[in-house]
Parts: sequence; C-alpha cells; structure tokens
Amino acid sequence: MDPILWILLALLAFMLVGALIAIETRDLLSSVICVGAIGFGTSLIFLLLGAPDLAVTQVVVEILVLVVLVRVVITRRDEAVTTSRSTLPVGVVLLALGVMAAVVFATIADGEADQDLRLRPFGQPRLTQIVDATLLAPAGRPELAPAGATAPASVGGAFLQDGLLQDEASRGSGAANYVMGILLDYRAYDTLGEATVIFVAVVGAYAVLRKVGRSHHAGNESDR
Amino acid sequence: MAHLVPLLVVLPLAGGFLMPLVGRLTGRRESVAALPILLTAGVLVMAVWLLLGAAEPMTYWVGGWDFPIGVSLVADGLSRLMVVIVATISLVALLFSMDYMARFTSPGLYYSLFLLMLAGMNGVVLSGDLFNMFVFIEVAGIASYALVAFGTESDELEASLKYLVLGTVASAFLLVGIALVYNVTGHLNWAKVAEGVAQAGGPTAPLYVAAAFFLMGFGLKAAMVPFHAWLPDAHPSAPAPISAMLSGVLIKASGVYALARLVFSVFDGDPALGWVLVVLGTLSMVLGALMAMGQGDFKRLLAYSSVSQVGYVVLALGAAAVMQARGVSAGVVGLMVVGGLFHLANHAIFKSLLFLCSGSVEYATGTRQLKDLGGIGGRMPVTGACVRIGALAISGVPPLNGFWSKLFIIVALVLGKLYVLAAITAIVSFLTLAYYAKVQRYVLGGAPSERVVRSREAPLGMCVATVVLAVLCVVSPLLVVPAVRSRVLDPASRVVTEGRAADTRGRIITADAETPAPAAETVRQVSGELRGGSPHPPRQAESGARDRLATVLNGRAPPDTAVGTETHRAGSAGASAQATAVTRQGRTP
Amino acid sequence: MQGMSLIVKTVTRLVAGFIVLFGAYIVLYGHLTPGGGFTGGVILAGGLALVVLAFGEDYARNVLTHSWARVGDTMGALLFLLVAVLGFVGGVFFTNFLPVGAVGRLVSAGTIPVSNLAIGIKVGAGLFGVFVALAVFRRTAAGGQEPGQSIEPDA
Amino acid sequence: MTLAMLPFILAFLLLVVGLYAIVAKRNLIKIIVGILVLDYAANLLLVLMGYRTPPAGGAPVAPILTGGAHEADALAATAVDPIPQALVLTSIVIGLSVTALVVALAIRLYEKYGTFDTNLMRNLKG
Repeated sequence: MDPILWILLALLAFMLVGALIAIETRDLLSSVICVGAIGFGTSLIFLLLGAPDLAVTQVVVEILVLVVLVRVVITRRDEAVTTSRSTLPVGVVLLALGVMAAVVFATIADGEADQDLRLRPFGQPRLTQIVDATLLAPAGRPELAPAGATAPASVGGAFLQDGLLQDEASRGSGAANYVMGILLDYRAYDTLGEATVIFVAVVGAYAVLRKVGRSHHAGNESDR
Repeated sequence: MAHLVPLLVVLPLAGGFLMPLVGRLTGRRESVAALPILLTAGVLVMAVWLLLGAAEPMTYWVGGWDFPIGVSLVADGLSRLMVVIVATISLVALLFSMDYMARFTSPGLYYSLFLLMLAGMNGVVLSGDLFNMFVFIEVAGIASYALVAFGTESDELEASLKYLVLGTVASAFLLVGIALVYNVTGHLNWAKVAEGVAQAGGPTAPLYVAAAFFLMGFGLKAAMVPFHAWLPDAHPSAPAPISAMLSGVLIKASGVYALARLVFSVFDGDPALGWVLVVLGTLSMVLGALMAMGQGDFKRLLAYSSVSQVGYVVLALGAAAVMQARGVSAGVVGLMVVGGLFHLANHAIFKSLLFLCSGSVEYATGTRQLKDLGGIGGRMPVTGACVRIGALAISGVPPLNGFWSKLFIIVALVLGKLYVLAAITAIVSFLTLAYYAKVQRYVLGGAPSERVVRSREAPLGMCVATVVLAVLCVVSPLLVVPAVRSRVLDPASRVVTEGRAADTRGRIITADAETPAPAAETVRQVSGELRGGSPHPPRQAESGARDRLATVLNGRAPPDTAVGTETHRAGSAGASAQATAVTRQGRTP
Repeated sequence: MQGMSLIVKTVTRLVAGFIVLFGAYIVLYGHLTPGGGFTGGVILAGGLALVVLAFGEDYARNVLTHSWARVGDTMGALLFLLVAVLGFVGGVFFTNFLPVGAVGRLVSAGTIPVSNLAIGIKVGAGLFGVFVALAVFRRTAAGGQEPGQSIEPDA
Repeated sequence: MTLAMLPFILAFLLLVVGLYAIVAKRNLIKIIVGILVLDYAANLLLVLMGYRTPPAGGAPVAPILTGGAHEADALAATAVDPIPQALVLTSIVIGLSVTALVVALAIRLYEKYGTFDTNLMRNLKG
C-alpha cells in the first residue's frame, strides 16, 4: 500500500480531531491555537501532495491569521459562558448529513466505474486519455497513427502537456512554476478577481472599523 | 465591439481601486460621487450598446487563450440583459447615494465598495467559467457584507455577520461543487462541461451530487426559502441604496442568474433540476409572501417580499425546464422564460424603487415603522407618489410592468398544463396585493403623526432617482412589444430554452472575429488574428499542436487543413512511448 | 503602547530586514520557485507587522503609517490592472504581451514577474494595513473609547 | 467502497465539522473557527482531487520545472494536476479576506456588547 496515502489519512484524522477539540473546548485561546494546528496540518498535506506553493502560502497565511486571532482573544476578557444552541439535535443532523455524504461519495465512485463521467478516486485524476489513434494520423494515412498515444483529458492535462511549449513556433506561459503560469497567465483574470477580493476585504475592514459610522451634523436633522 | 466585454468589468474595477484615495483627497460629497457616477454611466452606455449592437452571442477568451485552458467571458442574450439591468439600477442607486450618504462618514470607502460590487456583479454575469464566476461572486459578496455594515451600528454589524457567515457557507458549497465538476469532467468552462455531459449522454450520479452543492450554494446566495434566513436581516440593515442594489440585482446576479446558467447551460435543462427549481421557487413565493404579511417595518416587509418575488422567477425557470422535458411546444416554453426574465427585470426596477423610497422616508422622518408613517404622502408628495407606483407595480395592477410579467407566468403555466402551480402563483399575487395594500393605506391615509408633520420632501437627487425608477415602472411594459422584445428579451430567453445547444457550437469569437464559425475553423482564425496583432515573434505562429489538442479535447476530428509540421508527444503509457513526427499537409502560410 | 522590551526590539531590528528581503525574493522569483506575489506579499506584511508589534503604536503612527499602506494597496491593484489592460496591445485583454524569454531565467515568462510584483505590493500593503487596524489599534477592552484606539481610516 | 475514496470522505467530514461549528456554536470566535475549518476542508478536497500517484515508489512530483525546459515531457507524465493548485491558491486568498472582514466585525461587536457570545446580542439569537 502506498505510504503516502497512510500518512495522508493519519494527517486528516489528526485534523478532524483537532477541529473537534477547537470547536468543543471552552477556552477561546486553546480553540484558536487548535485551529492553527489544523492549518499547519493542511499545509503539511499540501506539501505531501506535491503542492509546495500552497504549503508555503498556507503557512504564512496561517501565521498571520493566528497572530491576529490570538491578539484579538487575549486582549479581550470574555466572561460570558460559551453556551451552545441546543447542540445535540443539530449535531445529530449534521452527523447524519456527513455519513450520508460519505456514503454518497463512496457509492458514486463504485457504481459507475466504467462510465466516462465518474468520480476519479484519489491519486488518479483525470489528466490524460488514450485517444483513438486514427484521429491523429495524417489525412488518408491511417497506418501512420501512433499506437498508445494519449491526449489530455482535462484542462490540467492539457496544461501539463502544452503549458510550456518550447518549440519556437508556439508559446506557453514560459513560467517554470506551472502553478504561477496558470495563476498569472492562463487564468490571470481569476487572479485579478482574487486581488480585487483582498482589496475589497481591506477596504471593507477599514469601513467596518470606522469609529463613527454616521455623521449626524450633515444633511437634514432627524430626531434619531 | 467585443473589447467592450472585459471593459464592463475593468472600468468599475479601476474606479473601485481609485476611490479610497479620491475620498481622502476631496471632502466635498458631490466631487466624490462624480467619478463613480461617470463610470457607471459609461458602463450603462456600453451595456446598452452591447445589448442592441450585436445579436450574436460572443465568447471572449481572456489573454487570447483560445485553447480551453483559458478563462472565457460570455456575452450572450442573457448576460447582456443582466448587465443592462445591473448598470441601470447601479446608476440610479448612485444618484440616490449622493444626498443620502451625507448621513454617513467616509464616502470614499462607500463608493469604492459600491463600484467593486458592481464590478463583481458584471464579472459574474459575463463569466463563462465556473471558478471565475465563483471568484466574482466572492468579490460582489464581500463588498456587500461590508456595505451592509457600513453604518456600524450594532444591528447592522449583526446583520452583516449573519450574512457573511451564511455567504461563506454558500461559497464553501460552491467550491465543493467546482471540485466535483472538475474531477468528473476535467473542465471548468461552462460550455466544455456541458459538452462533456452531452457526450456522455446526460449527467451521471457524481454530477448530480455536484449540482446539489451548487443548488445549495446558489440557493443561499439567492435566498431561496430554506436558505433565506440572512436576507430579512441584511437587506433592511444596509443603507437604502445598498438595500436597493442587494434586493434589486445582487441576489439575481449571484443567485438566480447563476442557477439559470447551471441548470440550462451546463445541465441542458435537466428536468430533475427543473423540478428542484420549481419546488424552491414555489416555497419561496408562498412563504415569503406569508412572512411579509406580518411585518410592520417597511424595509423588512420589502425584504420578505423580495424572497417571494424572486421565487416567481425561479419557479418560471424551473417550470420551463420541466415543460421542455414534457414536450410542451416551444412557444409556450418561450413565453414561460420570457415571463420569468421579464419579472426579473421588473422586480429589479420596482423593488429598488421601493427600497429607495423607504430610504427617502427614513431620511425625512427617521423611522421605518409603517404605523408611524400615516399621511406621509401629503408631506412628501413625490416620494409618496413613487411608493404608490412601486406598490401597485409589484402587486400586479395593470397596466404597470408587474402585471404583465405575472400574467405571462400564469398564462404560460396554464398553457403548459401545470394548473396547480398556476393557481398557487395567482393566489400569491393576491397575497402580494394584500400586503402592499397595507403599505398603500399607511402612505395614503391616517392622521399624520408628529414625526411626519415635521418631515419634508427628500433632497432633489433622491427624488430624481426615485422618479426615474417610477417612470421605468410605467414604460417597461414596452419591453414586451414585439419589436423591442425581439431585441431584448428573446435573445435572453433563447439562451435558456436552447440551453447547451446555443452555448457551445462553434461560437468561439474573440476580439477580431465576430462572426460565428465552426470551432476548428475559428481556432485557426483566432490564432491568425493574434498573429496580426502581436508584437513579438514567439507569439506569431501557432503550432498545429494546439489545434490538434483543441480538437481532441473538443472531441472533434482534426481539421483537414492542419497547420505545418508538428511533433506529437506520445504518452508514456503506451509501449511505443516515443515521440513520433506526424506530418500533415500544410496550408498556405 | 510603548512596544515590547529592548531585547525584542533589538532582535526585531536584526530580523525584520531579512524577513522583508525574503518576502521580496519570494515575490520576484515567483515564476521560478514556489511562492509568488501573494505569498511574498503576506511575508512582507508579516515582516512589517513584526516591526509595528515590537516598536509599538507610536511607530505605526509616525513611521510606517496607515497612509502609506493605503497608497501601496491602491497602487499595487492599479498596476496589476494596468498589466491586464496593456494586454490589449497584444490583441486582447490580459494578453501576456512581453517576450517569454528562456524558461528558468529571472527575466522570463513575460508579464508574470510584473504581475507578481504588483500583487506583492498590493497584498503586502493591504494586509499590513488591516493587520495594524485589527491587531494594534484595536486591542482595547470593551467599549474602549480612549484616544488612539482607532486610526480614522478615512478622512 | 474503495480505500482510495477515503481521503475525500475525511475531507468532507472536516467540512461537516466546520459547518457544525457555524450552526451550533454561539460564540463569535467559535464561528470564526468554523469558517476557517470550512475553508481548509474545501481547499483540501480540491487539492486531493488533483493528486496523481507518482510512478512506483517515487515521491509526488510538484508541477514546477526545476531542471530546464528539456524535462518538460517527463514532468508532464508524472506531475500532479496544477489546475486545482492554482484554484486553491485563489481560494486561500479569498478565505483570508473573509477572515479579515469577519474578525473586524467581531471586534466591533465586542466593542458594542463587551462579549463574543451571540446569545447576548439582539438579532443573532435566532
């Protein structure tokens, strides 16, 4: 059995436990620190799965979030008891939901193994497919068809194959880091949206944190 | 012309980035509002131009990546209609903001968030890509969370928090849906996913699971009834122009429009999903109306009414899918969809009008409680008249716009033999009439309270904004006059009724090639165009490899006249895993 | 707030420069190695945040001021948008209009390093601004009305 | 049920746990924790779906070209799918943005009420 899968499962289990502790503990500081641990778990998984960009990003984001949250929590005394809404029914419903979803995940994978549009299991993403070789043969010369040729079966596969075309005739993004090539060239428009999201959140946070939201001196006087 | 499509997003985006600085540099509220109003007017002009200029749908591949690797913008009938609606309501809301926002501090931040929300909505309705749409839904969503809390009173903060939390849950569902769709089909582009689904002979179980996640996500954004909890808090808490934007266009752009795209453009009007929409729509319609009956707060009443009225639109879209699957004639299905889309446009107009009026009233009297507003029509004649027109329009009194769209929906439901739904729709129309009669009564009659006596008409800018919308309520029935309808509503309705068929087949149109052409042809055409406009050599020739891969990915035979010589990379899986040079007959350079 | 102890200040003085330098490296080499504009920007913001945490509120008010963060935020965003709009030069919106160059070089991949730089500036400035607003000025108790608890973010 | 589906299921359970915190907990910090967990879970799901098992015994191959352009083909045959990574990078940023905003809201609410407990707030009780 693939050792990576076992490490992954162990990490995921660790994160699940950590999440439950973070949610159920009564101490807010422990809760925040637990969530930090989950974040680092996520980062480890990213590293394990060949996503160093994500791992680095997750770590730095995690640190920033953790520092802010810890400062928010430790400088504010909260004497109120952390009560839950009638936890049990909600928990049972959600647990049922989770189990149901798990069953769905498991069955949609098994039931239609031979269909093209099935859920690909872990480790076998939809990247390439064996193509009908005659499609690739020159017109009228089917005997020249390459045997066992594959073609991309997904955007990701196409990108891996052609994202960095180096023959002079064509052009890829030219970025050695493919993820960055996608992020800032092929899907740069998404990244513009992403940059906008940060901008919106920053401006929004400034707006929310204003000391005075309404100026009562201007405009019509009202008796509010 | 095609370049207008990205500009619709870029203009408000640039304005949004600039406004925080502009707000610091100038203190006068008129000069702060000038840039946003100009930009939004520009967007409106471009949107109308786009709507009336070209009948053919356009697909704009950002960055020139004709290959399905890139992100596409799609401007078809539905997107264009939505862009015009969004820009119109935004412009009016901005006019209204000029005076209304004098009560708030930091106009620079306000206008920045407003423009970014507008950019987000334009991005959503123009996007042809699942993930890109998600990103822009987030842009619009996060801007709206902040705008709801703009007054920073505790009510507003709480409403914003509730809205934010539920919005984040919706986003997580959407992301899971995207993950599933990508895993299963390997594509993120609406059209490509649809093509894959069609090739496999319809959606499979994992895709239905993905659809369920999308339905929950978009349902939350659209505030359909089981997911509506946030709306009655968030919409009334926001400043009035923002309430108008949220109820008028945001829930439609990131909720209803996205649902329509999902069901019709990706799942090709799948009847099972159609039924889900019917159920969601009916529930929202009925429960929204019932909850609105009991409200004493003007804005809360309007918010519940939004839930109910958006239910009409979703019901109409769902019913269209159901009827299509049952083989009802295309004319009736078309009528159903036109009715739904017309109601969407109408609701944007009269709900924004009513929210803006509620803002005027609150501005003048400082209260939103209907029982304190007796006789307000006498003190504020313009606003009073506008409230009356809005209330009559939304309750479906002829000859105002609401009447026509509801009539269309009910008639189409009857013709499509969905009698029970038709009856429910008719009953809800009467309920609507009933609760708006309450509004009418308070606005018209009753002895003016002390609060009302001291009030006076709202400032000019606010009056102008409400009057513009009131006039639109009166003239928008013209949209169903055949000559206008064929330019505006019919292209949009075709996108819905023809589903995937209208969305994929060989309409890869970028900047310079606007005529429809077979896809393989166009790929080359586009690369040819790029060659012409590109400044540096590596760009200037496209290898045939990309053409070939494009065609393989598209599931089509490669074109007869492929380009030059190409190297074929054989996969490592096969026994002869080595590069094989395949020579094709060249074409004239 | 006076900032932290002398030891912390001294160490910060030594380390902060390296953190900022590292952030800049991550930004500039984003198209070659893991990282990129966003990650580097967060590191930059973290480095600056460290300085402010160690040296206290006064430092944030006088040296690394909020206005600078706002200007950087806007300028970064506009620069990225400019790169996108300049794509029209190459044909369509967001065309990578600069030469691609040799893979693996610092100057390669066309507009990607420029975009990375823009995003790095934007994210660094933006997140630093929010961090200061959230974690430094707002660390007071309930209903805190004492002076200086809020930087007035907008005029 | 195959073992290869288990990672997806666990990630999904993590999502449900985050949802549970958001729905059931009455404390702003706990709700923020729920939002963070929800984000992690959705991101993880996406990355898990892009993972490609390396050829026998090897380590997973990141989609980064370290050796020069001539290795591109070898990389294409083994590397994990880069698209989900790009999407998740965007998604992490969105998560961070939402977190910044929600923390700002929580701070303001604390200033108004002196507590993070939503039971003591007017409109969030329901």
